[in-house]
Amino acid sequence: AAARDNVQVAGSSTVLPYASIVAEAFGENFDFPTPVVESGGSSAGLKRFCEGVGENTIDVANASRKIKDKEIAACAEAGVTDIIEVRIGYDGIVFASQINGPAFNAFEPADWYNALAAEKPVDGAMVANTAATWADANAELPAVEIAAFIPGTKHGTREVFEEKVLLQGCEDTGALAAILEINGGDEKAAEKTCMAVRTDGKSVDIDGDYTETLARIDSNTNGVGVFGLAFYENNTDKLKVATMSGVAPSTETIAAGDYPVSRPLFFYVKKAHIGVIPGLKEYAEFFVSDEIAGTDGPLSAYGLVSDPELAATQAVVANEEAM
Amino acid sequence: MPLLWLVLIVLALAGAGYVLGRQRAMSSAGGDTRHLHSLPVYYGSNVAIFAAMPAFLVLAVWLIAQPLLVDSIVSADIPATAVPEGSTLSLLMSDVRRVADGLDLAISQGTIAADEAKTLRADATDVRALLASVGVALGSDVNETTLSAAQEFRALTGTGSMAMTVVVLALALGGFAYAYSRTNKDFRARNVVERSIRGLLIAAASIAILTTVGIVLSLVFNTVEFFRLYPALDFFFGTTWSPSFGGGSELGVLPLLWGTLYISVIALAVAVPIGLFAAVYLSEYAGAKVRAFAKPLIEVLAGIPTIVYGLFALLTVGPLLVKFFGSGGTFGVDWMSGASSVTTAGLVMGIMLIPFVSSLSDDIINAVPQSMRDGSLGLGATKSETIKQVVLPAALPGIVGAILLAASRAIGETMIVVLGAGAAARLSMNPLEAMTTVTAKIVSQLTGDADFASPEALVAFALGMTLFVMTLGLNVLALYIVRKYREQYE
Amino acid sequence: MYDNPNLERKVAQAESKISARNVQVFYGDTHAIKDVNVEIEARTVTAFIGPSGCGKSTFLRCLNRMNDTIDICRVEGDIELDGENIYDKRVDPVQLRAKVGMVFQKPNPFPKSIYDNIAYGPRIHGLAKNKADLDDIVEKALRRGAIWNEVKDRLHAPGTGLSGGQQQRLCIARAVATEPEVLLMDEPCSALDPIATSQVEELIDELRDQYSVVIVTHSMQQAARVSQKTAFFHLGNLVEYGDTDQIFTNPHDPRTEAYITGRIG
Amino acid sequence: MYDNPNLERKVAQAESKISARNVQVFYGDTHAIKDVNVEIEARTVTAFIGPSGCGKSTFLRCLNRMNDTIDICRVEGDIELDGENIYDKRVDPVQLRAKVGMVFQKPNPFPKSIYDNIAYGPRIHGLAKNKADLDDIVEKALRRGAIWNEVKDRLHAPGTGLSGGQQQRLCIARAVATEPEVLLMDEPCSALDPIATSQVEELIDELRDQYSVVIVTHSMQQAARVSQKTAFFHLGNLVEYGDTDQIFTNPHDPRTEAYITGRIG
Amino acid sequence: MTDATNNTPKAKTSLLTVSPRVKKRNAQEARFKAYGIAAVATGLVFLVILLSTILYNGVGAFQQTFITVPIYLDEAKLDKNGNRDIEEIKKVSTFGYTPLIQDAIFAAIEEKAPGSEITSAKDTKALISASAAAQIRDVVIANPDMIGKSVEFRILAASRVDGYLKGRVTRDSIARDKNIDAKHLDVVDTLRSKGIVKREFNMAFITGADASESRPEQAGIGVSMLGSLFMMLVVLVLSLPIGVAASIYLEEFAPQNKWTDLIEVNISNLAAVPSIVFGILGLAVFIQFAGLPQSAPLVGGLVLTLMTLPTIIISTRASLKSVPPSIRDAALGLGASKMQSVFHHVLPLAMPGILTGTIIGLAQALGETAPLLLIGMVGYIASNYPSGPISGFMDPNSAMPAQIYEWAKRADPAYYERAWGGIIILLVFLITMNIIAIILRRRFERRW
Ligand SMILES: Nc1ncnc2c1ncn2[C@@H]1O[C@H](COP(=O)(O)OP(=O)(O)OP(=O)(O)O)[C@@H](O)[C@H]1O
Ligand SMILES: Nc1ncnc2c1ncn2[C@@H]1O[C@H](COP(=O)(O)OP(=O)(O)OP(=O)(O)O)[C@@H](O)[C@H]1O
Ligand SMILES: [Mg+2]
Ligand SMILES: [Mg+2]
Ligand SMILES: O=P([O-])([O-])[O-]
Repeated sequence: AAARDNVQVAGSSTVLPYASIVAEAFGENFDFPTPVVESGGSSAGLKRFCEGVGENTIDVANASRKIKDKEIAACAEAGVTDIIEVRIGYDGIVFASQINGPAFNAFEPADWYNALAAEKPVDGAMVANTAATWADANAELPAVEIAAFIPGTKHGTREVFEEKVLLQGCEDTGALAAILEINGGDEKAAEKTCMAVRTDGKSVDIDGDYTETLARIDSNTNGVGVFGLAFYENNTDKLKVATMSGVAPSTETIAAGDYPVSRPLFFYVKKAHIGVIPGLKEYAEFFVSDEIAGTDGPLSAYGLVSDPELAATQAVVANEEAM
Repeated sequence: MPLLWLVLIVLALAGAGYVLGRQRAMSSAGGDTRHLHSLPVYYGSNVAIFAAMPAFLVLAVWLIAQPLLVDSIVSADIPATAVPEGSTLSLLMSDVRRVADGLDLAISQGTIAADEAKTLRADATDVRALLASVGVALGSDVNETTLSAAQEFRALTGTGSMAMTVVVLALALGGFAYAYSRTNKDFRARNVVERSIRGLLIAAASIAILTTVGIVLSLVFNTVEFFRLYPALDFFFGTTWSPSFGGGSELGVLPLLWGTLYISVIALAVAVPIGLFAAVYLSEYAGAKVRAFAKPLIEVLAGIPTIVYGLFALLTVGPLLVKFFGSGGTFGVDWMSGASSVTTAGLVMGIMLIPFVSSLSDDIINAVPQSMRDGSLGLGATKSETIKQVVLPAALPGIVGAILLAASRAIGETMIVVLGAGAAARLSMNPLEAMTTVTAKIVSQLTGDADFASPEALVAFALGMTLFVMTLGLNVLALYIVRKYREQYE
Repeated sequence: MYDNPNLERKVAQAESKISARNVQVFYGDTHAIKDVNVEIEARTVTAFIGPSGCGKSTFLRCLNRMNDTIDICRVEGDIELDGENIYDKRVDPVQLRAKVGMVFQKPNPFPKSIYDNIAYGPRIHGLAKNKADLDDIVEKALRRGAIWNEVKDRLHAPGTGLSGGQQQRLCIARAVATEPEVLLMDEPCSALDPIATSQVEELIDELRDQYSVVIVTHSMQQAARVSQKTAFFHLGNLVEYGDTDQIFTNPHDPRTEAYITGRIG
Repeated sequence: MYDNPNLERKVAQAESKISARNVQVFYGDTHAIKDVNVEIEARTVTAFIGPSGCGKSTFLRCLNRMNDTIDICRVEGDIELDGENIYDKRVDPVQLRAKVGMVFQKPNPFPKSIYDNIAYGPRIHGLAKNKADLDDIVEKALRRGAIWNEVKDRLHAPGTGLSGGQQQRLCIARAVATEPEVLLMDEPCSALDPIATSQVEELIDELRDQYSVVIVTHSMQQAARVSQKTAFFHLGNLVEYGDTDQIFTNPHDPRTEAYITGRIG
Repeated sequence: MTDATNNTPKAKTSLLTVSPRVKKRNAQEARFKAYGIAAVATGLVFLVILLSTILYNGVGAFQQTFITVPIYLDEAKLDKNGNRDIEEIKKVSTFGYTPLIQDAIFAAIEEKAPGSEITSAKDTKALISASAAAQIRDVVIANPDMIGKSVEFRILAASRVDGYLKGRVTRDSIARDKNIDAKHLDVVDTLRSKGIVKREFNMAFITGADASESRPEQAGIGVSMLGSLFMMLVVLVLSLPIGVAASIYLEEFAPQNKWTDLIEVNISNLAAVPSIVFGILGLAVFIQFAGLPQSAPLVGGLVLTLMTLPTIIISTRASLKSVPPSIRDAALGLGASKMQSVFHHVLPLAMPGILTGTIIGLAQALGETAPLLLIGMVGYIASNYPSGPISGFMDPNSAMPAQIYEWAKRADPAYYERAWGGIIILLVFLITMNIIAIILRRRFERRW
């Protein structure tokens, strides 16, 4: 069998755009072949990453979330023990509506909780959410029918949305406290109730990509959807973004920690492959170099929120520090 | 000897065997083919087969086995201490292979001499730079262990290839000689050749079986793992599907099965009548020109990428349906809230499936002998009566096959479902509500973000297995129905 | 030599059922039937004889427009049934074929049960009021097709599982079941044994009471036995047409004579 | 009545070509042939007669193992060709069928050109050295099949476009082209006109010089004309087997007599 | 036989007047035929709708906006030591080339569009594609002696500029776009009238490779077309013969028993297995077990072969079944072996159905993405052209549908247009494939 000479990357479709920009530049500037960056989702990527070491396994897994303990264990079982974790920056999650649609300019987590929760505590009992318009959730919002397009349960974004928006809103409105009262203080159950999304069609899960969300908002004037910051920035002509908790999303506000809804992006490198797969280390170093991942680099230009602690990350890569 | 040459030589032997075998047979029959048991081609083919088949079989096995063998010998010689911390022997071996390949390349490009490659030392030469100059990139500098292992690897591979060449050539010659010596006019060459062909046919048929075995095997371990984490009863009889990242998901398969069934039924309700009527029209009514034109055009529908259908559903059909059935729509009913619905996906999928039904049925209908039609027309039946009562029943098995194929495709479709029917699993009778299918969920759970060792991700395998078993049941049923109603003409 | 019992029977009257005038048939460029004129009488059995490939089947198929089903086939001239041109635009070939039934040269039972084969025609023409009625029609037809005894125990077995001769009789029974006014039979007995043949011939003779029967046959004896009129075709031409005994005893055309005397046995 | 010119001819010797002993044939549970014993002689024409459905075709198909192709069909007993059991495991049915050719009851030309229909057998058996040779074989076969004149101008037209009788003669020519030692013919003349019939009969007579011919026929006259031996089947039994003139003039079995005298014409 | 005489002859009816029952039946006939026409028309109408949607959305991808300017290849920046050492020149990354291009564009603006609001070289960034730097770097590395000279280059304009020329981007739509401003569009208008900015036919779309998310203007489908081609070669070469051979065995040779029933059911069941499951199988068998390379068209082809086999087998068996048994008898009766009768007579007669199955199976294989997801052919695989047939099969590559699927997901609307353009090419590919099969099929079609 001829030896593999290209770096093989797989994983998150959220990280894919950034990885593709890096891989392209890497191919142009190095003598190594352009790395292959597959999409397929964080889970599938990590699964293949943890399949074992050797040429017929991938070298790098992109992930839009941190690797889980169970996954690390599974990796170790297959002999993948030294894993270098590289955080490349943050993905901002924005709330946007049709450019010609009603005036959704400012959201609070509470609005979303009020609009999308499956059940709300009313007078000491849980009752099904009856909010029909956004104005029912918050009188300041337009009185149009609720049509929310949120990430489906396959997307990691959904987890972020549930925790940072719904749960937050639940707390902010005092519903969490009320629920705790009703269920007798079971915190876990209460949080779960807070994050349960209504299933009567007002909220639509999107298992596809942001392009699908965009298409749905395009054909529904009242639609409000959840997007990635980069996606929004490429489609400002069709979308109008709302502030969250009074902060407008941008790479700056997210990096500064002002904008509340974002999540870190990672890639994981199989240390055992460094030195064996040509160009692997160079690729990882190139990825986190200032030229690329810095605030003036192409990743930031495309919409990645640059990691304020990039220097530490560069050191991790340079020293091949495993987790 | 390079592989290509070896293959060419064996092929040449086979070619020569063909010619010589033929000649020998002919001369044993005194030049008159009538005295031969079989046609001369069979004698030729017989020798050719004996010369080539065993040789190629052994070659194939050898090519697979040799690297494994060489790998294990070389890696056995590598001291455990030479394997760096955190790495594994197998990775070290891939470096060894890369260096060995690089040395081969360097020799073939004339960068170093063959002898030099054998005596190269890591401390004396910068092997990494040397190999880089011939276009083989290495991840790190080459140490002595790797290099000597690579040299051993090359030596063993060289010996192995030599042996392989000898064995393969010997086999080819032996087979040639054996078959050639057996060639005479009474030798049943045709039977021998046909037996080989039959062997090939059986091998081809068993690929289908192997595929099934492979699919079951690749699903079953993860399915078992899933059921260890999630109770089977809840899976099979649960009526809620709501995976969540934090654990505590409800993964009931019923809403998904219901969605699958509902969408497939609607898709078939569109595709089967349209497809069958189109097939009947094209084969029974349309002139040759219309048929030659329309049939291939309709077949293009099967080749349009499903993403196009998905977008068509999402952007055109869905909003159109909402205009009719949505609140404030044409019919003044409020049955549909979003563009995604079972009907949206079903309709669009139905369009995609039209050619599956129409083209295959058309061929089958066309094969019903004209005398069947004559018989019916001669009794004063109209064309449509003839078609409905004589032609279609006679073509039934094939048509059922075509419909099954369409149904299979409907069950296996993802893109149209995701875009047209939505992602929410729901148990509802309303065909204008969004639902989803097993297949769509297999894809989404497999490509999602959940922890890959969690039930939320593993459920994809259980879903695949469930679907597999269920469609198996459906197919058994279909076979039974066809057997029962099958009408054989002639 | 032609011991024909029927000849003695009175032919009621020479009323014309079908009259063909200047009929030409082409298969693409092949001119298969050349300018044929013939009157087929009611309540008469007419035999078409002639060497293989002379156009008997082709002409027969014109009489109920079965040729319509062959793309390349073109028919010219007039064919009238009861004075009405069957090639008229207003004529529905379906209605025509219900009146002019046909039995084909190669037996072609439908891939259905024996019962359904027979019941097919009556069903589409609505001849049976109910199930019992239909059973009746089926039984009668099978009896007339001289096959009842052989199949009565397996009416629901497939028609294609019968022997060649049984299949042919089944097809005859099937044609008779729809009660046509004219019955066209293309070599109906060629696959039959003598006993079955005589049964079919009896049937033909019986049908003559009400219907016209046209039969293509290669057996001179059969033609002589069952028919009152005979038409002799040769290379697409109708060479001679007349009373059967005249044709066989005193042919006018030398070709007819040659054909008839060229026969053996 | 049986003016059989062949009877006078000397039958060279009674050398047995095929001998069948205790042959039983079952279609599933149906017992179609019951314990048949028969010797078919070399250089002889043997006729199988009997009512429709009595098992003539079935027995004929046993003789070259065409019944192998019917799944539900089971053959028991011994059938020997030149002293070798044809149901022996070592026997290659293909080789057997090349020696024992067959013409089927329903004409079944290949959907290929007329030429290719005939040339097929010679090609797969390697009977022609070259193209000219093959042309020769094709022409000779078509002539022997008494169809050469009709098709010589359209050898490359499809065989399925011929008339019924032409198709049957084509099939006969096709079988003859492979030069079998035994030729089985299942009602070869049922679709033929008298002239073609007499040509085929002549051919059969001619083939008898070298080959054995077994012919199934419904025509008593034909059986009497062409055959030297006749076998009468009834309900799956071989009722009587003997010299043709004996069977027709002096049948031993009452059933034979009933069948023969029940005939007409 | 007296019952016949009891039959009263039916009342005479004229042929010219159609009886009510026949009228009803004829109406039924007319309806039936109308349904047929309607069915065919429905199919064709949908085809037209889909094709026109595809064309409408996709033709734009075949044109691209280019900027033609002389660029001064500054020695001070590209070869500081001036010794033209290729290794040293290579050290200058594409980031080093960008300023040169921006300077050149700025110079052109100052010359051709004086007084524009663009006041710095950096501000021209919005106009040019990021691919330009790589394009020029490649040229310079190939011809180091160009350094120090001013050379005219035709470089790609940025996707927003291209969109502006195509009408996708308007002055309204860029109001909140941080990537481009109205002043840039003004300059584009001027440069366009001067012939520096031009919209031209874009061969690179048909021949090129994929590009990263930030450079839609550079992306082409050529390399993945080759990926598809190599994959389809594998599929065709394996699935047609294997499928036909398996069908022949099952239909003509295999004994009819429970075992063959099992195989039959099993094959139709395989047709219902979701394609992604074949991907799971392929990953396990071909990559992890057999050690074939990841992302290779060979593996893709093998997986798709397994996926198409059932389709081909089912249609082949159906058409083998419909060949009348008398044809087989005829051949066997002449002393042809079973094998000969099948290959000489049955197979040619079954050919139309086999080819139909092949057309549909290959169309499905050609358009399939899901199984490729798991064997690594979906994503950013901007490999170069395969250097030969072997590397065509073995080197990482994508496939057309995967490429289209990826493009359709990308954020920049320019990619959306390219996705539709890719679909046009996919269909051309498909139709070419079909035409060959259809011509073959028509040669075999015959009713008997
Ligand atoms: N479908 C057809 N296409 C072309 N030619 C045909 C077709 N059917 C018949 N013919 C030709 O027309 C002529 C007359 O054929 P027809 O079938 O009427 O003969 P026939 O008298 O019935 O013969 P037979 O007694 O053998 O059945 C023949 O030369 C035949 O080859
Ligand atoms: N394939 C079959 N399956 C079941 N039964 C069959 C099959 N072929 C023939 N038979 C039955 O076997 C018996 C003998 O049939 P066979 O075809 O041998 O009759 P035959 O003597 O040739 O009649 P004919 O003169 O009408 O051709 C008949 O009862 C027939 O129904
Ligand atoms: Mg005829
Ligand atoms: Mg028979
Ligand atoms: O593909 P994701 O893992 O980023 O959703």
